[in-house]
Amino acid sequence: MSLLSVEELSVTFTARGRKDATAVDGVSFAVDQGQVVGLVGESGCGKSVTSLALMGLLPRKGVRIGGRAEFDGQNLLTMSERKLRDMRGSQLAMIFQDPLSSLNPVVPIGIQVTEILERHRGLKGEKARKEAASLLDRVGIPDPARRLKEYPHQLSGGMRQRALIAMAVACAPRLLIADEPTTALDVTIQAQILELLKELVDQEGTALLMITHDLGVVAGLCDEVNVLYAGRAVESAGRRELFAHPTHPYAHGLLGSIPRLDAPRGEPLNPIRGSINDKIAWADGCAFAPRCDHYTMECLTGTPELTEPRTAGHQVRCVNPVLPTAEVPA
Amino acid sequence: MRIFKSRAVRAITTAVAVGLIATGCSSDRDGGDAKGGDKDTFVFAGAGDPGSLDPALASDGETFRVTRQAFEALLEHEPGGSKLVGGLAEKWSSDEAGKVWTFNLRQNVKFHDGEAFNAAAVCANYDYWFNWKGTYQSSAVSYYWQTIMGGFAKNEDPETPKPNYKSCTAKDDNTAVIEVNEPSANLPGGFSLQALAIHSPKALKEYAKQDASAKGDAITYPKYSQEAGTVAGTGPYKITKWNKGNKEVSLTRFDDYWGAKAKVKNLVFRTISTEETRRQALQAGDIDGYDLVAPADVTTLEKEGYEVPTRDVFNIFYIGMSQSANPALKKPEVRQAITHAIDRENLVNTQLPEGGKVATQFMPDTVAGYSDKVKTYPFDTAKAKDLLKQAGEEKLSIDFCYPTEVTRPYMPAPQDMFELMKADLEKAGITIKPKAMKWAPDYLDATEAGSCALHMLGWTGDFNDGYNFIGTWFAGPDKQWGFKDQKVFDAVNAASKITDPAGRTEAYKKANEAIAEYVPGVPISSSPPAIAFAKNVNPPKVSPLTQENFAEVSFK
Amino acid sequence: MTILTNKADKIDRLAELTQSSEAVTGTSLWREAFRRMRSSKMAIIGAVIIGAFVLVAIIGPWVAPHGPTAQNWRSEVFPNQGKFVGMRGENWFGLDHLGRDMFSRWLVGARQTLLVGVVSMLIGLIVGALVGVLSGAAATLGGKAGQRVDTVIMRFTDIMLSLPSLLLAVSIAAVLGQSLTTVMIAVGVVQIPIFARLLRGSMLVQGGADYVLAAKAVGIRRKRIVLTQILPNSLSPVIVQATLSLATAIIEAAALSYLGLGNPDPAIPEWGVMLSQAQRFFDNEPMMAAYPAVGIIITALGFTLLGEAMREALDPKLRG
Amino acid sequence: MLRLVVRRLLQLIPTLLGLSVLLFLWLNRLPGGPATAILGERATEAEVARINRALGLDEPVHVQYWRFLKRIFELDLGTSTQTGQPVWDEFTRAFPATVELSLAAILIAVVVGIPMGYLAAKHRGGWLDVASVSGSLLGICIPVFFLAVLLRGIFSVQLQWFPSQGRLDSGINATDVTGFAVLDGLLTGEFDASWNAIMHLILPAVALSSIPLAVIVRMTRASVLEVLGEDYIRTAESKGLDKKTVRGRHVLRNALLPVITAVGLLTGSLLSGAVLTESVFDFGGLGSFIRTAIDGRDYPVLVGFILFIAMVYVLINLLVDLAYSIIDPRVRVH
Repeated sequence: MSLLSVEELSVTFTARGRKDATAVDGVSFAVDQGQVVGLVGESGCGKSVTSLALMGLLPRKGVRIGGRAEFDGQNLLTMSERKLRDMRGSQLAMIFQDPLSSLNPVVPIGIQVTEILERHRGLKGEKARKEAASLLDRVGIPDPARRLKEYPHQLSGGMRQRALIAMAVACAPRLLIADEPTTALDVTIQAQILELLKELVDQEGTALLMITHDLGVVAGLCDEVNVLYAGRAVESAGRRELFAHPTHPYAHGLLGSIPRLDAPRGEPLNPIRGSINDKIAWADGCAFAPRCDHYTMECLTGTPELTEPRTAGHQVRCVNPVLPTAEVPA
Repeated sequence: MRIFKSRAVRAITTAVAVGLIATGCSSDRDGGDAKGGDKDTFVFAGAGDPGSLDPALASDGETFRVTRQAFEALLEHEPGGSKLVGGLAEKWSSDEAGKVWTFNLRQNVKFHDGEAFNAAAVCANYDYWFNWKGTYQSSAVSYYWQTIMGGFAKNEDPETPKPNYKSCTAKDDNTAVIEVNEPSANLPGGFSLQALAIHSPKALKEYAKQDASAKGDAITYPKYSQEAGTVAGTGPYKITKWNKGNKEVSLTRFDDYWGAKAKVKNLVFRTISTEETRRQALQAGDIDGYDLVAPADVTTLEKEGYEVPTRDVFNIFYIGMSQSANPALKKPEVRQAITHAIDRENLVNTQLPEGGKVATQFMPDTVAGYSDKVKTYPFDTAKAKDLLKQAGEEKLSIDFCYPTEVTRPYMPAPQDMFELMKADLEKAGITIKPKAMKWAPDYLDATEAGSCALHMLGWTGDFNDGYNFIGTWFAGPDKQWGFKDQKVFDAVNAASKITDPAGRTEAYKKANEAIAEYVPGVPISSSPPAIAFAKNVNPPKVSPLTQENFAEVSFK
Repeated sequence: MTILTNKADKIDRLAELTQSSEAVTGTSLWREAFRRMRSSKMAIIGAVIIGAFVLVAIIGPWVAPHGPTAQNWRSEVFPNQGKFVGMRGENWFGLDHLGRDMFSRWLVGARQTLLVGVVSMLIGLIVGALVGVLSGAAATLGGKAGQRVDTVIMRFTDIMLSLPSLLLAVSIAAVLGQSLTTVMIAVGVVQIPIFARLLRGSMLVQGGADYVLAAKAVGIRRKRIVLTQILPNSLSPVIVQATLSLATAIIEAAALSYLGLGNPDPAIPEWGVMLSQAQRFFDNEPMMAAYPAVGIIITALGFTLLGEAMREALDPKLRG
Repeated sequence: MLRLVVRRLLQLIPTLLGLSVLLFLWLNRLPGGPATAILGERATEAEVARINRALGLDEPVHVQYWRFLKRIFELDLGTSTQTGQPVWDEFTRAFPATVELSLAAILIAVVVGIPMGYLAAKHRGGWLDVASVSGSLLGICIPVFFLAVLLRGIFSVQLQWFPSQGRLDSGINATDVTGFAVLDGLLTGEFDASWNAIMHLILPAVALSSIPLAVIVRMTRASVLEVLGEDYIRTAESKGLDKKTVRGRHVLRNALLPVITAVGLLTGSLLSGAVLTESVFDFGGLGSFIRTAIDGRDYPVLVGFILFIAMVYVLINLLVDLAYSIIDPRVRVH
């Protein structure tokens, strides 16, 4: 069975004086040992919330969480605060989007690394410092001994992200969640960081849950891909399968909206019209319908089921998926 | 709340709690009524800091209260009375003209610094003062000398009055003769003033070395007058320390005192400026007594079992009228109307401490020269209205100044009294424009300058002589009153010239009647300033001149 | 197949569905703030208190059963013997130390107190705002010279701030002589530097904001930028401060009366004056002090609570 | 850092100059005059005139100002017209009292306020929050003089736990070394004196702390709330650190930065004299001293005092900045 299997995860924010807002609305996916799984979708589709829910980092108050998230047999969602603290950082670790704001500005890098070693591996003093140095070295930070003493604002963006990664992998976690780890960085740095992540995964056999809106990242890294829309997986398949045959109109649209060199000159990009805000509740039908080119009345009758219209393991949540016939460009 | 901060919080709270309990007990031990008879320090609170340890440089009661315990004058007032008795002089006499005063001095009297007291010492003092120079000649420094003895050997300022002091000679060791140029109403009373108390000649030599300078932009009092050590008198206590930081002067018993030794070893005068604080300090057991008790507190304290002896009245509280400030006041009817309009009975009944009396003239009935035959102006609003009509002043509108942030022995609650009188006057159809001012200097400036049509002031006597009261106001034209009435002036001055006491008293009665006839202002009341002591204290004989002798104090 | 049929009702259906699932669109700062304040305990308590206070202040003098200055019962109270008259049918709050009806005085006093609070707040607000805008504008748009102007002004507000407010007030009272106006001015002046600094501060923040840069870029005249762009956006903290100042003003006024610098005509009741007078008789008749004291405390609390609630509601950092 | 200090000290000069002018003009507007303050109740026209001459108050304003300025540079603050003592002596006598009182008050405010603020933020919107916030606000809303009198009525008159006024009991004989009653006791080994002084401090300090307390509670609360929302807290949590570390190292260390600044400035404002508290408790510090100075038009004292305050204020600000640059690495660099 898989390392992490998420079933019908749903997260609803119930703020005082506000309408309940459902951010995640029944997401299901699974991650295996050493596997890289991507959660893809535009901002606001609920991918980040999903990751926070898994880490148990959502506020206790004003949030309703439903469904299950089995991490080798234990449900993370119902786990006790204390147990969760023990798991975090040692079993599952996370890398965040903005490296600057994610580092404590008034605490030297060194301490921010060693504190986690101290917490989970009981390393103290000189030992911890050595280990921290070697960690920084491992994530490719030159002259680690000196960096340990420095403060976040003294590091470059790439360095900071590397430092964060170092902290994340400090205790060789079994699952690593990366939430848009490269969005805040320059393209060149992005590549390096992705490279780093890949090699960590390969060496340690760590499972990686990669959360991104950037299909490029997905293409470069992921084995399995789940496309999220309005808090639900609308399509999930292997990387090649998905890129070859995007079947849900949304996924299809996403891929269609990336510029490609191999496309014939002058062919216009065809972006998805509208924004994620004009959606309908899944309960009423397909949330994507308002933006969909080929929706029908059927789309508006209740939540569409996941089906496998093409190949086994390639799941699509759509009543009239984009099938080869429709696929051929005119 | 398992978090460490809250643990810290709990730690602190417990600490505080412990502290509280600790003090709870300790204050039971050394605080309040629990103090045993073995207590050897008596703490008395006044309303203001003393200005100097040398009474000769002072003119205020707070200073004299302190120095009086350490310095004695040739004459004193009888304990608890206003009758003149022997002080350092056992007997005294003057010639017919009242120019030559002979003093038979007390024997075996020692100064705090071991020096012997004798006629030479007395003259040393008088000559020292007479030869004051420079800043010492400012009336701020030598007010009382100038009032009693006039100017100095060499007056440096034309404004300074011409000297009345002539000489002091030591006939023999125990006989001092002081001669003056002119007879004065201020004698012999003046000889009893603290300002003219006798210092040790040795100390005087020290004084002479130092100078009161006007460098910088104010008078700097000489060092000796600002710290204990140099000053030395003959009193039952000697001044040991003036802790300005803690606002207190400490005195200890002078064991070689010629008279009855002080009962309590240490005496401390502490400054507590507000009434409330003084009262609460007494109730909290921090002090053993205080002066200027708010009338409202008198009964409270009595109920709670504190010692609140009543003084005899020796002051006068009056409404001053500055005729220069409002011409309407030049009309006698208006002045009479105002007098009739004010309900003095009510004022006395509701505002003044028990023992307060409605005043009919500008001196209390305890002073020789008080007349029962003066014209009176009873409370009568209707009459007031008529008088105003006669004067054609129905629409009279007039300024009424009153001081804030102050209580004086003769007016415990100026603002309240003002409000009551305002209401009275308005009933009589007079429009009152209230003017509140800080006591010093604003209010005093305004009233002295005669810019307040109506104002409240008063006077506490220095010694038992009518001139000390009416002389201060009606001996001649005065800005404060802004009127010239020879009949009044003559009556007052005539009295002051008479040397034989009986005759003088009669003359003062006449003067009072003349004044009452003219109605320069409204004498309101005479009231005893209340003084209070802790339950475990045997208070001293309280004095109408507020000249308590704390050597009499003891703990029960 | 059916794709092209009955397009119309497809659209309608779609429309209504999209309606039903309401999307959170950005509401304006103030409406947002107001929405959050409705759900804040502090704001509600504050608003209620202030409402009540203002009501009393307005109708008080009309409903007062007796003249606030009439010493109708002066022969019944004996301050010199500590004998006072407490609550009774005729005088709900009892009598004061001069035999006047406390209840009537309290009612009338409310208006006086409100008057003092509002006027002095306005003085501080208006003058402070002028100074603040001046130096704020100078700093944001004045270039080098402007910066210098700004520094000078701020130095002086610094100094004013550094002086203990009461000392300032007391000295002003000393200069102008005692009157109700003096009290207001004294209390108001103390507020000036606060408002000035505040407005300038938020103007500087706004001055750096993108939309201002944009406005500069497209060459809108400076005056207009300040008036139409920066100022309106800088006001919210000032409004908050104004609310809070009302509280401080009322308290400071009371303090002044305690120091004997209050309204010289104590006959006109004002809570501060009433309190400082009654305090002398605290042991004999505590209630006499209690009424004005409670009045002051509750009112001040009301304004403070509301102000704090506003501040929080308006603070973007503290949202959610 | 040294350059910062120097620059600030240089800034002090123009400030004080400008201030001195303002001051001088302001003081000249004050009614009454020092003469009456010196001469007292019975001063006559002539004498007033004479004193004014003596004090050069009859000379043209600019001459007076120049003299006044010269003296300031000679650090001669003149003589108090009320006590007839050098203003400097008066200050050195009063200031320690105020320092003791202010520090005590700030201490209370910090020790109580920061935990309160933190808890309030932790349980935002909960009863604890509402309680501590409105509680601290109530603190501001009670007129200090009233609070002070209440405290004294209860704790010293009724319960007799604390002395009702002053800095030391009269019975106590304490040798004066530094002027700081508590410190002196410790130095001279007269611990009873220290204890006594502390007891005298508590009530006024509590009364005085009411406002700083409120400020600190609210600041702490606000800034903790802000920090709790920061990404790095999420990071810390994601590392599974135990609550203690998260709170101490990550939340508080950041949240307290602004609070520390506030504490500094609050201390400054307290040092400039707690007029009300001190006059209620007759504490004999700058506050009550300056109040009497104002009533008595004690020009030299007022001038000296205000210049003094301005200096204290600037210095405090400087200290705060320095402290800040030490605790916040981001500031340290430039």
